[in-house]
Amino acid sequence: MSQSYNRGLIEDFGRWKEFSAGMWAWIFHKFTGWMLIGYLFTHIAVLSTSIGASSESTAVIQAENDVYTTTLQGLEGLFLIRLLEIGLLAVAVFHILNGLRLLMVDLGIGLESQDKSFYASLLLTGAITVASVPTFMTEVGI
Amino acid sequence: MSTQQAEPESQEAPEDPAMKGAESPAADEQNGGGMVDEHAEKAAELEGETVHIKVFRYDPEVEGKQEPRFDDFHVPFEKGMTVLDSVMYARDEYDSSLTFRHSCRQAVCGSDAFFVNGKQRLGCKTQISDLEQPVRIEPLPHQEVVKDLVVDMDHFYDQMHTVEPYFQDEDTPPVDDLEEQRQSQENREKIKMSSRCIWCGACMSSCNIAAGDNEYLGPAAINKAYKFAMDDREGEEIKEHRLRILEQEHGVWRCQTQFSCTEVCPKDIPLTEHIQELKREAVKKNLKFW
Amino acid sequence: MAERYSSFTPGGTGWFLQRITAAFLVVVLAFHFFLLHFVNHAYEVTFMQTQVRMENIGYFLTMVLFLVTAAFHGVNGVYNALVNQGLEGTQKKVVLAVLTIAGVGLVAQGIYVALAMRGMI
Amino acid sequence: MYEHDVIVVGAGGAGLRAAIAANEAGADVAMVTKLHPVRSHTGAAEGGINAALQEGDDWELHAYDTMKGSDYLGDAPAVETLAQNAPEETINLEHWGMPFSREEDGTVSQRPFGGLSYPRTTYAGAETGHHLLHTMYEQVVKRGIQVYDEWYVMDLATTDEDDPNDRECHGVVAYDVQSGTIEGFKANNGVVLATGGPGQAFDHTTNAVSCTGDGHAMAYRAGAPLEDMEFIQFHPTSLPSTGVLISEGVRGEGGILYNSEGERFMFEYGYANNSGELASRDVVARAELTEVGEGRGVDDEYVHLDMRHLGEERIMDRLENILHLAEDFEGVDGLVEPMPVKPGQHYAMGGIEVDENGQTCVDGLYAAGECACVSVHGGNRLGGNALPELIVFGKRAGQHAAGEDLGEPEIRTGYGDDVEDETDTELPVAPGKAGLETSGSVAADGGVTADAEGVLQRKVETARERVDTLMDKEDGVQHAEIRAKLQKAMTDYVNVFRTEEGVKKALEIIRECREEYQDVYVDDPSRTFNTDLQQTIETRNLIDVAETIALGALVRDEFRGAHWRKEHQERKDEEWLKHTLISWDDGEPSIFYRPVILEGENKTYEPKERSY
Ligand SMILES: Cc1cc2nc3c(=O)[nH]c(=O)nc-3n(C[C@H](O)[C@H](O)[C@H](O)COP(=O)(O)OP(=O)(O)OC[C@H]3O[C@@H](n4cnc5c(N)ncnc54)[C@H](O)[C@@H]3O)c2cc1C
Ligand code: HEM
Ligand code: SF4
Ligand code: F3S
Ligand code: FES
Repeated sequence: MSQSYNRGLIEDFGRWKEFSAGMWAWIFHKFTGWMLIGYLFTHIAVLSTSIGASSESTAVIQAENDVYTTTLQGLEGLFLIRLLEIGLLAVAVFHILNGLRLLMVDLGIGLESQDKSFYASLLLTGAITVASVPTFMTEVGI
Repeated sequence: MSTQQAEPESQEAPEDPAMKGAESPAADEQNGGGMVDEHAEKAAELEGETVHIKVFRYDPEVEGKQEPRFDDFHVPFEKGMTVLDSVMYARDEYDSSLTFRHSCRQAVCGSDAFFVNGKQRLGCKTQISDLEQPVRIEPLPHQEVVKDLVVDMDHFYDQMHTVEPYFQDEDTPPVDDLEEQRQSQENREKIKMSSRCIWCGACMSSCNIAAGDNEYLGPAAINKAYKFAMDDREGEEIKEHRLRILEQEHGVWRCQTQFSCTEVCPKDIPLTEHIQELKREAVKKNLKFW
Repeated sequence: MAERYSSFTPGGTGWFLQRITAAFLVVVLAFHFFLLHFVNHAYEVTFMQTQVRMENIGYFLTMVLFLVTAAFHGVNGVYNALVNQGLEGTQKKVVLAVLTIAGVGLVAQGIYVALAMRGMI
Repeated sequence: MYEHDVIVVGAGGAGLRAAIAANEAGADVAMVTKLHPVRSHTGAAEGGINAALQEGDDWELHAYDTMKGSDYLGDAPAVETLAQNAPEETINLEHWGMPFSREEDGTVSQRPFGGLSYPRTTYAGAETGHHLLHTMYEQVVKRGIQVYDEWYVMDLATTDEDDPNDRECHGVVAYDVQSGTIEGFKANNGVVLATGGPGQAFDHTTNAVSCTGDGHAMAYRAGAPLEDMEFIQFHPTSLPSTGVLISEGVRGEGGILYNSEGERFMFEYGYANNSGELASRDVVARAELTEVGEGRGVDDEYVHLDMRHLGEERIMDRLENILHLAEDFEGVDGLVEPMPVKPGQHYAMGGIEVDENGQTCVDGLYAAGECACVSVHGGNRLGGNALPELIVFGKRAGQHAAGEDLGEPEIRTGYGDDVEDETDTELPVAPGKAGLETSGSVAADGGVTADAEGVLQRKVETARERVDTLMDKEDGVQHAEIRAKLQKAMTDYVNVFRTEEGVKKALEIIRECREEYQDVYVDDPSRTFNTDLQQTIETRNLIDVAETIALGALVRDEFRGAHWRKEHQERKDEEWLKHTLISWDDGEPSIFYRPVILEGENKTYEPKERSY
């Protein structure tokens, strides 16, 4: 066959400016999904401290001095962790909302407004995240 | 498929480097008055409205075009002018080596899907006045460029052929039978949109998944299969056979509902909807066996 | 034509389970978030409270199921995504194995943790 | 070199049907086409396929309507074959899965069409041609028929005996557009030309850019005469900038034509006091051009077709696609402004002379579809009669080329004892070849007629030389210039209105184009996808074809069907119940006539006044 020209990378992310709603939704969903599974692993790791805690004495536990409680509260005391938590919430909310959107799409419901529902997911995610800031930020020092 | 850069040695290189297509576009300014050049541009603007188009150029054999570049043309505007009209004008008046496929000029042959201002569009169906200038015209992304705006369509055709794109019915009546098969109006309505595909390849080019997975059937081929699978004139068994083709690894499941195919389809075919419906059909069929 | 596909995967099982688990997760995840961030604040969580919650067999089972589905959904999601990106042959098998092990490990560890919380270990 | 039993050139409706038929007859078929099959212009047909399917209708009525529509210039054996076979062929398409529109009871729908005594136009939405084309291409894929797409056929490999009736066609010479390689395609049994219409001879046409009459020109130069070329159908409502067709449906629903003064000219100036806008295509087209000619055209070019008064609801319901067409191709919103329209070349009734089996006078050379003239349309084609022609005669040509016995044809072809020579028309310039044209004649090379392979080989070499010459030439004239000049001349002088003076003027300009073509060169130096080269070759074909149209228009001094002559305002049956034939004669076109066959199977069609 005759020669032809392959335009390589500009084909893909080089064209991000031209992506449409559905593509962004796909990218975000992927990103958030990976974040969530990553978090799940860390989450279980952190919770694993309860294995140690369960062998500690009742008194220690009641005094809230067990390794589980101290680890959790220690982490919660960190501003960075609180920030990350907000991020996690945003990620989770978006993944849930867009996940619902995808479930609708799978069922063939409201396909005409798939772009609108993507924007709605984004906005709602933003709103919920902002609204949750006070809750997440109570009792933490900077 | 060759992906390597063009090698000039294959065919005799042009002897005269001064031919229009290979040279810097400004050279043509005197005889066409259209190419990019500040003076020419201003003059043209005075004369009347012109449209500024930037066209992707590449030719494996021509010096100066082996590395892709964009050429600027200023085309006199006329009411009703389409993107295809503008490149035809540029070709006929300024540079006869400007190459692109086109034929019907009425959105039925599917030859002239280009990447215009960042979107896959049919040249003949896009009014140039609707676009922001300069209008950037490129070959379809995710397909290899043969020359200028011409891309290699073989892969697209292969995918179309993979879904057994022909009517199959074991009990098709004999040829001399003068009786047609019956089909309800509803059923004909159901497959109506899917039957409008003109094989332009815009959808396939717009799909990121198809770009990443060369074996993915792609929206057009899946839609083609939809047309048959949903046609009641084909028997249940054949429908199952079709679903088996579609539910292969590189079939419907590959679709990540990005919707760009649906957005660019010049025939307004609800491609994503069709793909999703087939996914559900396939799941239903598989659930039956559980 | 159809023969060009070498590996026949029973179509759509992965896809379908991803949706089913997602539908389940919406409910449980919302519940989980609500309970541990809004009703009880995360910074106030103590082992004792956790123990108390876990003592409730319904809650315990829900959490285990939550873990299993989430792990499956997450791992399966990652696998599907990689396959969609054109993962093939041995690579694909290796990834599947690694992900399965990770997933099973996660669930096993999780259940172990849950049992510990319930004071059963 | 490639070798097959049957080579089909062109993959529109006619070509696809021929290939399927030849394949079913057991031949090894290949299609060679300059466009991928689904890009063929058959896809543009909207209206439908005429076939007498319903109870109460029958093929004889269809034949009668067709004969009347042809203004008694159709050959009865062909017309009757069309009418008899159309039902079976149409149903056959349905069996292949073509998505026809349906009635309540699930049977295929049919609608009324101009000139038909019964609603027998079988349709699939407003895109019948698209479905027909795709359905047949699907069958080609199913049968695994070899398709060489984007191969441009340049020439036929025909032997060169003096008498075309003795010649034989052994294949074609084609070049691969993508790579530029030129190759021979040997046909052991036959070559079927199905290259479509020559609409690009005019500058305003509903035809595709690819409709350049290549088949006409190749067959013509190989010795097969072109028949009735003067009969060109013009459609009164096409969009001015692109030629996109605005269906007759708009006027059918009540759309009105206005001139620049806002007058409803069809009535105002008495072009058609009874039917107004709904008068027949040729009448309306002439009225529009008269308006423009007398200074009442909009922008001196077109008239307005207004449907706004029908109301949005009715328009959306019945004419929605028209809104899209006007918007997409002309940038006009039919709901708020009138649509500009003007007559556009639409269809060529004439073509390569063939018999009912699709065969030309050259042995092994067949033609089918719009490029052929079996003569079913005569002086005027009825809407919906072209598509059945494709499938009925496409199939026959394919079968015959594959060696099936279809019986002796009743229609005769080529120069013979039943023709009458043209003797009295004076030509302004000598038509035919200009300058040092390679006639491709063996005698000229001093050789002898060789075997099939030899003939093919020689033709391949001639083609390669020709391309090299065009490519090597450094400067001169470009095809676009010549083509534009030719198209303009045809539209100015051989359009809807034809005067003796005008047509002669056209012949002179065509002559000039020929001379200029001697100096043509291809600017694009690349062998890869060189459309410049392809169009340069096409332009040559257009010149030959345009010339036959003008010659036919000049000699036929009567008004019949679509052919209108200012000086001759009536149909002259005593003199003109005959076909115009023009043959190339090695570069010196000669004109002769063959009588029309009006005797059908059971009856003779008596010419009557054509009124509806
Ligand atoms: C807008 C429009 C609407 C119409 N509506 C109707 C209708 O409703 N009903 C009806 O009956 N008729 C209709 N017609 C007429 C009818 O559609 C055409 O006459 C018919 O489709 C022609 O088909 P074809 O197979 O002869 O040629 P085409 O479909 O034009 O195919 C020509 C083929 O030849 C190939 N080819 C040409 N030159 C070469 C070459 N040099 N080398 C290799 N290949 C070559 C091309 O690639 C193409 O595949 C309409 C026509 C138009 C333009
Ligand atoms: C709460 C409700 C949730 C919903 C509705 C949901 C929905 C979905 C859906 C529909 C998909 C499939 C996307 C596709 O195939 O196109 C998906 C993918 C995914 N989900 Fe979830 N999900 C949820 C929770 C989670 C959780 C808790 C995790 C983490 C453990 C997670 C991790 C993932 C991952 C990793 C993917 C794959 C992403 C990719 O395509 O790369 N999801 N989700
Ligand atoms: S589905 Fe639409 S975009 Fe895709 S090839 Fe067909 S017509 Fe073109
Ligand atoms: S763009 Fe691609 S991902 Fe699916 S919805 Fe269309 S095929
Ligand atoms: S030229 Fe045919 S689709 Fe645009």
